[in-house]
Amino acid sequence: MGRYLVQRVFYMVITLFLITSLTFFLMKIIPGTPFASANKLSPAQMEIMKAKYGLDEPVPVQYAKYIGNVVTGDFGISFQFSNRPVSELIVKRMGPSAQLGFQAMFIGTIIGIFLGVIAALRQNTWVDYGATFLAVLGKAVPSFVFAGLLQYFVGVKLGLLPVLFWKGFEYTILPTIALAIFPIAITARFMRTEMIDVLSSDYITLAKAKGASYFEIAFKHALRNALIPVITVLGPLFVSLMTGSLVIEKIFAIPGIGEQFVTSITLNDYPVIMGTTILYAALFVVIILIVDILYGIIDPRIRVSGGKK
Amino acid sequence: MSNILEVKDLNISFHTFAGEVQAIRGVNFDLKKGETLAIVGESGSGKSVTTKAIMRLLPPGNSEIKSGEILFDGKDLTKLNDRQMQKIRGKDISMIFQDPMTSLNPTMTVGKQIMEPLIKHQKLSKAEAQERVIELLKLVGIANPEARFKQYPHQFSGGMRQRVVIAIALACNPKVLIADEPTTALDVTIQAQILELMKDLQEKIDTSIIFITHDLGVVANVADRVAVMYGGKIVEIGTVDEVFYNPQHPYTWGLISSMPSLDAKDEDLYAIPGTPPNLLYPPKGDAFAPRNEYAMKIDLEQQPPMFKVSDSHYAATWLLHPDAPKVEPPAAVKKRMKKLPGSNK
Amino acid sequence: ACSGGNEGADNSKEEENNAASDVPQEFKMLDSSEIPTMDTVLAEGSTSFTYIGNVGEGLYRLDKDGKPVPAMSDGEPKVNDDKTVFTFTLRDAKWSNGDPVTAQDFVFAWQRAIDPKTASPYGPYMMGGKIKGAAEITQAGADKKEYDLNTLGVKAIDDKTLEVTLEKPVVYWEDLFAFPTFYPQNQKFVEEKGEAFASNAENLLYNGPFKMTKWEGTDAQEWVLEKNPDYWDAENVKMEKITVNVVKDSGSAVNAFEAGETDMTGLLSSDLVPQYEGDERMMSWLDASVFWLKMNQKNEALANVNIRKAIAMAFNKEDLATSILSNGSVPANYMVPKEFVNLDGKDFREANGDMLVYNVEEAKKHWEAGLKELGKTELTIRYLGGDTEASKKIDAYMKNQLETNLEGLTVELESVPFAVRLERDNAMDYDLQMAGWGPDYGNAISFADLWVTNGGSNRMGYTNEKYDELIKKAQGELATKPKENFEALQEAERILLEEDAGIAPVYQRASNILINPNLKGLVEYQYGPDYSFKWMTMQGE
Amino acid sequence: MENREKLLEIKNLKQYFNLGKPNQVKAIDGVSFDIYKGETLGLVGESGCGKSTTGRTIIRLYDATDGEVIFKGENVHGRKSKKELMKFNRSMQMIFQDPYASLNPRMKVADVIAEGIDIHGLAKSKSERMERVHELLETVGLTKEHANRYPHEFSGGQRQRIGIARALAVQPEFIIADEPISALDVSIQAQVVNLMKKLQREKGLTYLFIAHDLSMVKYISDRIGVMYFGKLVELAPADELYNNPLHPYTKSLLSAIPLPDPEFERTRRRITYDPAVHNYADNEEVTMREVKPGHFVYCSEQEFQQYKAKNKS
Amino acid sequence: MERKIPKELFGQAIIDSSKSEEINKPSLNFWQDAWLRVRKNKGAIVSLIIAALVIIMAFVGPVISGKEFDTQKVSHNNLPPRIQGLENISWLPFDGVKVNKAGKEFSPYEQRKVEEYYWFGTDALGRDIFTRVWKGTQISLLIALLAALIDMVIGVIYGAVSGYFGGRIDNIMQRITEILIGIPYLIVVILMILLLKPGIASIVIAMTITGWVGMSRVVRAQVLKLKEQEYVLASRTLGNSHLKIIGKHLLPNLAGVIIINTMFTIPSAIFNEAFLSFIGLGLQDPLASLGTLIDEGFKVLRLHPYQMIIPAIVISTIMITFNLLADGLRDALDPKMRD
Ligand SMILES: Nc1ncnc2c1ncn2[C@@H]1O[C@H](COP(=O)(O)OP(=O)(O)OP(=O)(O)O)[C@@H](O)[C@H]1O
Ligand SMILES: Nc1ncnc2c1ncn2[C@@H]1O[C@H](COP(=O)(O)OP(=O)(O)OP(=O)(O)O)[C@@H](O)[C@H]1O
Ligand SMILES: [Mg+2]
Ligand SMILES: [Mg+2]
Repeated sequence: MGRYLVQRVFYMVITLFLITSLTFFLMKIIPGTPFASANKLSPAQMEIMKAKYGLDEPVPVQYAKYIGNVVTGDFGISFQFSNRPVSELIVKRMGPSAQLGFQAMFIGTIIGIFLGVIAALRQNTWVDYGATFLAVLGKAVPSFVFAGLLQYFVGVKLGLLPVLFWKGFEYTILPTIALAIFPIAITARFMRTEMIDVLSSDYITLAKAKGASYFEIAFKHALRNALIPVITVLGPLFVSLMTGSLVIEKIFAIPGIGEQFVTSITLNDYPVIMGTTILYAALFVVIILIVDILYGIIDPRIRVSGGKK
Repeated sequence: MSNILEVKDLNISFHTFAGEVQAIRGVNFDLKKGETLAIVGESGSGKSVTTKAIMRLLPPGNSEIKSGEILFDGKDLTKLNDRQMQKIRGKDISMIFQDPMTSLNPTMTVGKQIMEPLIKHQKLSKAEAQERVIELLKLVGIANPEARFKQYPHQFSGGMRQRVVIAIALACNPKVLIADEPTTALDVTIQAQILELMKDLQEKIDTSIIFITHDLGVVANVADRVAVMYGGKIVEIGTVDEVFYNPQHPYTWGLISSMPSLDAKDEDLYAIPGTPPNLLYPPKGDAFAPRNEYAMKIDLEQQPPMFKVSDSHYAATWLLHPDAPKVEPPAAVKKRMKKLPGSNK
Repeated sequence: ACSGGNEGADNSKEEENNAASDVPQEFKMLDSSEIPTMDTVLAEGSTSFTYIGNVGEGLYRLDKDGKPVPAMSDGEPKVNDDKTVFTFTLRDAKWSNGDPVTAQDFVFAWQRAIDPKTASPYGPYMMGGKIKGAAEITQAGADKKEYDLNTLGVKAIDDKTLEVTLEKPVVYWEDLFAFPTFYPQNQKFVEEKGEAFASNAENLLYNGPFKMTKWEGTDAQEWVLEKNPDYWDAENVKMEKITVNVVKDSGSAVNAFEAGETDMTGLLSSDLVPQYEGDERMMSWLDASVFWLKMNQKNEALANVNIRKAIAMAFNKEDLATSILSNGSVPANYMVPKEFVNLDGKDFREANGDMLVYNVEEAKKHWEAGLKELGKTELTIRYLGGDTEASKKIDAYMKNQLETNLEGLTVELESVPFAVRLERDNAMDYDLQMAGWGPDYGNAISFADLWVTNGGSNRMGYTNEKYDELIKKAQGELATKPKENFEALQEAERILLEEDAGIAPVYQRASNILINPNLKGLVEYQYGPDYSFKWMTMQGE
Repeated sequence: MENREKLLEIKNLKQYFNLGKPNQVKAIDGVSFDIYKGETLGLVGESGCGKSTTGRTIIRLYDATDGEVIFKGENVHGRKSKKELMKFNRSMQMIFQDPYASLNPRMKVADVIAEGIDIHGLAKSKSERMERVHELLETVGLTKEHANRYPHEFSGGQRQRIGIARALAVQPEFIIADEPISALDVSIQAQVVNLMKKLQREKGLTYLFIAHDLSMVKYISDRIGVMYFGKLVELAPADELYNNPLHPYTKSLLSAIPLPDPEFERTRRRITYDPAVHNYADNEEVTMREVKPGHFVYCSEQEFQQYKAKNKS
Repeated sequence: MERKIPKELFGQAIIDSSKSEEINKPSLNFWQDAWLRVRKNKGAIVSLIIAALVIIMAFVGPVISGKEFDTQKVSHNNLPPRIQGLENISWLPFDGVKVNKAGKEFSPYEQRKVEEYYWFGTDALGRDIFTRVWKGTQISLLIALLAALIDMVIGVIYGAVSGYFGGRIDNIMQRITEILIGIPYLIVVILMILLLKPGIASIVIAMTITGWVGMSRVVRAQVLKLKEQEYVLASRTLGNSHLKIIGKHLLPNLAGVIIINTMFTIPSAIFNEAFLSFIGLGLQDPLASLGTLIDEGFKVLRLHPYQMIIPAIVISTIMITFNLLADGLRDALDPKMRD
């Protein structure tokens, strides 16, 4: 296990490095200027601005410097927020996004699993169609529409919950629901397929032959086995939820990283884009690793060998 | 000896997109206390469906028990509701499946899987159940049961898994044990061990066994009585000696003579020609007729009834009709008939 | 210069002193973005300017009517005959840490703003060509040569006397000195804080009507302004506390307002305006921002004046403003906005009137003439989309209008994000471009200046000697003669539009916000800060 | 016997999977045997002992880790030109275990059978191709009408015969049959076995017949090899092996086969095999040794003497 | 009763041995078989019908309205839906009546003296929404289809090569996809849209640049399984080339998963395009997709709800039907799910 971990971490670092490099060069070919006042700047002034952010040097030099800085934990300074270190910015923005993502993931997977299981148990009945319909609807309605409606009806019309901002738990409820729709839909769909698959396996028949009730069969025997493949989907989904949703954050005025990221892209705020990408990629590889470890916890068959199937 | 299980005129159909598959077409047999009844027959002849019907484990969506009764201890199992059936499964009737590699839940410890029916049916406490599981593991010959208790199925070899499955099946001392090809997936040496084990256990807890297999060797080894199925029906039933040494049905003949004997070498094996019947369009007469070299016109017209050969031996072939011409069974069968041990048995 | 707005806004100014004493003088408002910086020297956007303007103060300050009036300067400065050297005497004012505001603070801040090391975007932009020595320092910085900040035309004669030397006379010098880039900074404090300066509310000093009591830094989503008791004019400041939150989605801001979670929204997107039409809670005013089509004369077809005129007259601006924008914006038949500058009460617009008015007949005539001159029957022109939030709709409309009214014209729409548009503009990589301009000071020159040959913002290949001459004169010899200056610029506008159709004006933008009707005294500006909260009050029910 | 022509020689063949990784498997660990022209060599052993791997390595589906496979005097493994490869592919063919997995469900039977004909360009025209296909179908006891059907419409036995027809299409000399009957019904197994025997008689084919059903192996094979954990432990003519098994593993294997004879079954005694009985010392050389002409056993020198002594008595 | 059987019936029957191998089932190829299975699934069939209707409308709709999708008539802007015949049924939302802020109903049609009927109303520029919705559907479907196709081609080839050759090649190819999905999707999409000229093509390319990874994984997993199948081994022993094996044996057997995956790609591509519209990188006006229509409509939801609700219903319908259809197909095509 130890050796396996070391090897995995090594791969992770390589992957991260490659992603960082690739993004760096992609960044360089993105058209557009990072300077908001660009059309007011004289050529001389433009030179000075570029020099300040190190954009006047040849790209390979910039790259070498950037990588060097990243290794020492320095992600540079944001263009849009003057003199603000990117690392600070990301750390601060990550908090709300992560909390929201976590909450959405939590209720999303629970409801999704529940819906998927019911649909599978009652395959091809109206219960199944209903659950499927709900799940697909969750995927079909664009999240900005759903979030907007939720905000208007629950927040403004009914006045049940705060309309926006991020100032305490009750403020997180509406955005969590809005964000959870997607994981609900995804989990429910996958869960249904896997459950149907598992329910037709021999050990389920054996469990029935032992006299297990429907409930025991579904939750004691089938669920865990059906979860194994579902986890692979949930990992990346979790990353994308954790790294924030532009739409939800914008509509509910949540100071999260997703909204920040999109703004940075449209403003060509290279350091923030790079920093966020690295964070995203790092989270991604870490989550993948965690998923693999979880895999082992849920599925004893790969616990010993420690490798993927 | 009293009957513990009686299957009467069972008819089962599957509704598939292509039409109705009449998988079981009037099956009758009984199972006596403490005996082993082997069911042999071609793939698709309805062996598994019959036993699944007894367990009421047929797929709920597309299967239908058209008629018939399955009497267990006087109760008709076809009439019970799910709850009542759950109480019988695993406790009074239990089952072992063909593939030990897939019939255990890969994410549950072996101990837990054996404990389940104990806690459920015998209302044992956890500690008691645990003790009993360890006993059971010992009983089926698994060394070091305390350690094995906490292990997962993948840490067991195929033979050991099948032992675990047997332990599960026997946990509540069932009155009937149904084994659907329990050794087909195993190596001969392990198969031999499992068969020995089953015979041992049967003696200890005095259960009745329905044993399904293709392998006539295994039948010869375990069975007290044998039922031969073909095309959704039982075509011959009798004691193991009767069926092996005095077979009456041409299908049984074919089956027996297609096995090479250890001394036969250069002559061709007897091969039953053709393919099994398609139960979507069941034949009018004897399902075996198209493959039967002794077929008579009536075989194509009318299904043969069960003719009695002896008190314990019946066969469904028109050849046993008094009007039928006498035919010579294949050489391999004739050779066997000579071996029939004292018919006083 | 605030005018135009609705009655609610106007009334508020009269009632400002009637603040009921029992109503808490505080309110909540929304803004649509974070404050990118509170460092006066680095600020470049209106959000920064707005909050800097409310917590700081320069030599001058815009008053309730948007006019610059002396502020840190104790009365009018002494001016030399050339109108190039200004000597200010500072009033007794204090920083929020108790230090006095000195002339040295101005010198320090201005030098910092021009210092290439600071790389301020607005410093050189506001100073270059105006404050003596500014352009040279920038050039030296760009060339990586030595430079001396002391060559900048600003000197502290003593603690209270500041001497500013201009490159040449500037008509709008008061606006300049009211602009946040020219605010003072406390040298000791800035140097002591080093990197941390202006990084949050604690690392800032205030000399304006308010001070920031909560602001965690540039990406903070919430900040609080509180009355600055040390402000020299504190007695005229009634509002005790203003809480600002960031909401980027206009619809969400409206929802928050409807739910009573805020007293004032940020600017409404134009889609939301019609539903509040006639609602007393909506406050509207006309901005000094004009939008036009830039026609890149590097394109052979657009170099043809007939083609340009045809395009400029071929779209219905009235429909665009009323039916499509429908947010109070008005059609623009001019370059210099209306209700922006006037001379002795006469609006700039009155003399020049409307030019390049929508006229399909005329447009078609010019179009045919133009095509003939080009020897073509068809034209395909790229159209770089606008960056306003309603731009998609506007662009679609413009495309349709041009293509319908000008036979043989195909318009290829290209809408790109803001950052790309800026770059494409810089590189002159477009044919038509929907663009706009908001002024940085209250003089027509801030618009007229845009189109001089090779001017920094021209970037469409427009060149006309007469025009250049007029602008040069307006900035030079006529700078001290308001009337002539005014007329020269009017003539320049006429040349640009009527003669050359250098740009095709489209509309002048209106702004709308939702505001609690009890909240009075909000002053909005056409340049520099968006608003001043200095005179605001909360009335009782 | 000695002067029979050797068709295939396998010398110290080794096949390790996942070489150098923690999950390395020595699927074949130094196996040597010969196959003579026209004979059937049976290969038995418990599941996972390396029977299939041996077959697949011989036919180049796997690259051997070590050792040689010499077919008609030429090494099978190692670099080969395209032409040599084609020639090799024609002369050696394989029949597979699973009648369901061995036919592409998306191809018509005609195309399945004609695959080899197409690859090797054995038919000059479309009609000749179809003719060959029909011929082959008849050879395996099916009819022309079956050519246009899809595999899933056939029963297991029929499919297996289609698989045989596919192998025959390129007119091979040597066929490796990897458990060709173990997935079939008892009544149908005979069809396939009879067919294989018939083909051997008519075409002089040589078979490597892999199975775990010992009675069928005995019936069809001239000689039988017994494998245990990647090693060949005993090799002898079929009757000799049954009547006079020497290696304890062979004995145990034979004693475990249930026979379709209740009387016999009641008296059968099973012998268990414990690898520890050999108790080989570290330096002992354990190899195949010829105890009797044609009867080889994997043993140490000491055991060899014992076996020999036993044989004499 | 046994007695009653006439003796001659006990004569030898003539069994035609040639018939013993006869197959009496009608010959069904894979697709016919699959179709029979799909037909059983009510949800899938209903979905199929609705999806077909939507697709037909996408092409017929813009024609039957008698209006152009890009003709602006500003004087007719923001009119509510009005349909001949249905206009007098007040509970249907097709009466051309709006409710003003005071809660009173009024008819903009009468106010502005508009004779025409706009079935789904008009937008801010006075364009006919009925025409635009179907035109938008057409474009959304086109984008989705193209995206799915490119996805399919790249994903299938990549996955098949990676899975088939395995070993080091597989390892490298898998690392590459890991890196690809490690880069935020948004960056890649935006970059592509910025680099290429805005338009359908660049949206499609942007969406497929990493979109194929999912397909390649599914295909790879399947190929890993299939390549061990004995029919593939058989083909190898016959001397077939790798390319032929992939083309003749693997791909046809992957058809099921490929189709299913594509069916799932189509709705998510439509959805992604809508997201791009939301961040302002979608299509260029006057072209519309369902995404841009919803995005525009959402902004005026409270004032002119029909401008969003109608395209939202269409997009939801497409998503739901395609998903259910894909489910049905999976149940029918996936060999695992076979009875
Ligand atoms: N779920 C089902 N749906 C439709 N038909 C079925 C189903 N289960 C079984 N059948 C049909 O019922 C018949 C009998 O099947 P059964 O499984 O009992 O055969 P078997 O004798 O157990 O064969 P095997 O030896 O292969 O296990 C077959 O024709 C089969 O096709
Ligand atoms: N491609 C492979 N990669 C890794 N290990 C393999 C591979 N193929 C076979 N093995 C391993 O090699 C050993 C021998 O396998 P092989 O299939 O040859 O056995 P077998 O004797 O044919 O068994 P069976 O009777 O079950 O077919 C087994 O332990 C198996 O797990
Ligand atoms: Mg069965
Ligand atoms: Mg094998």
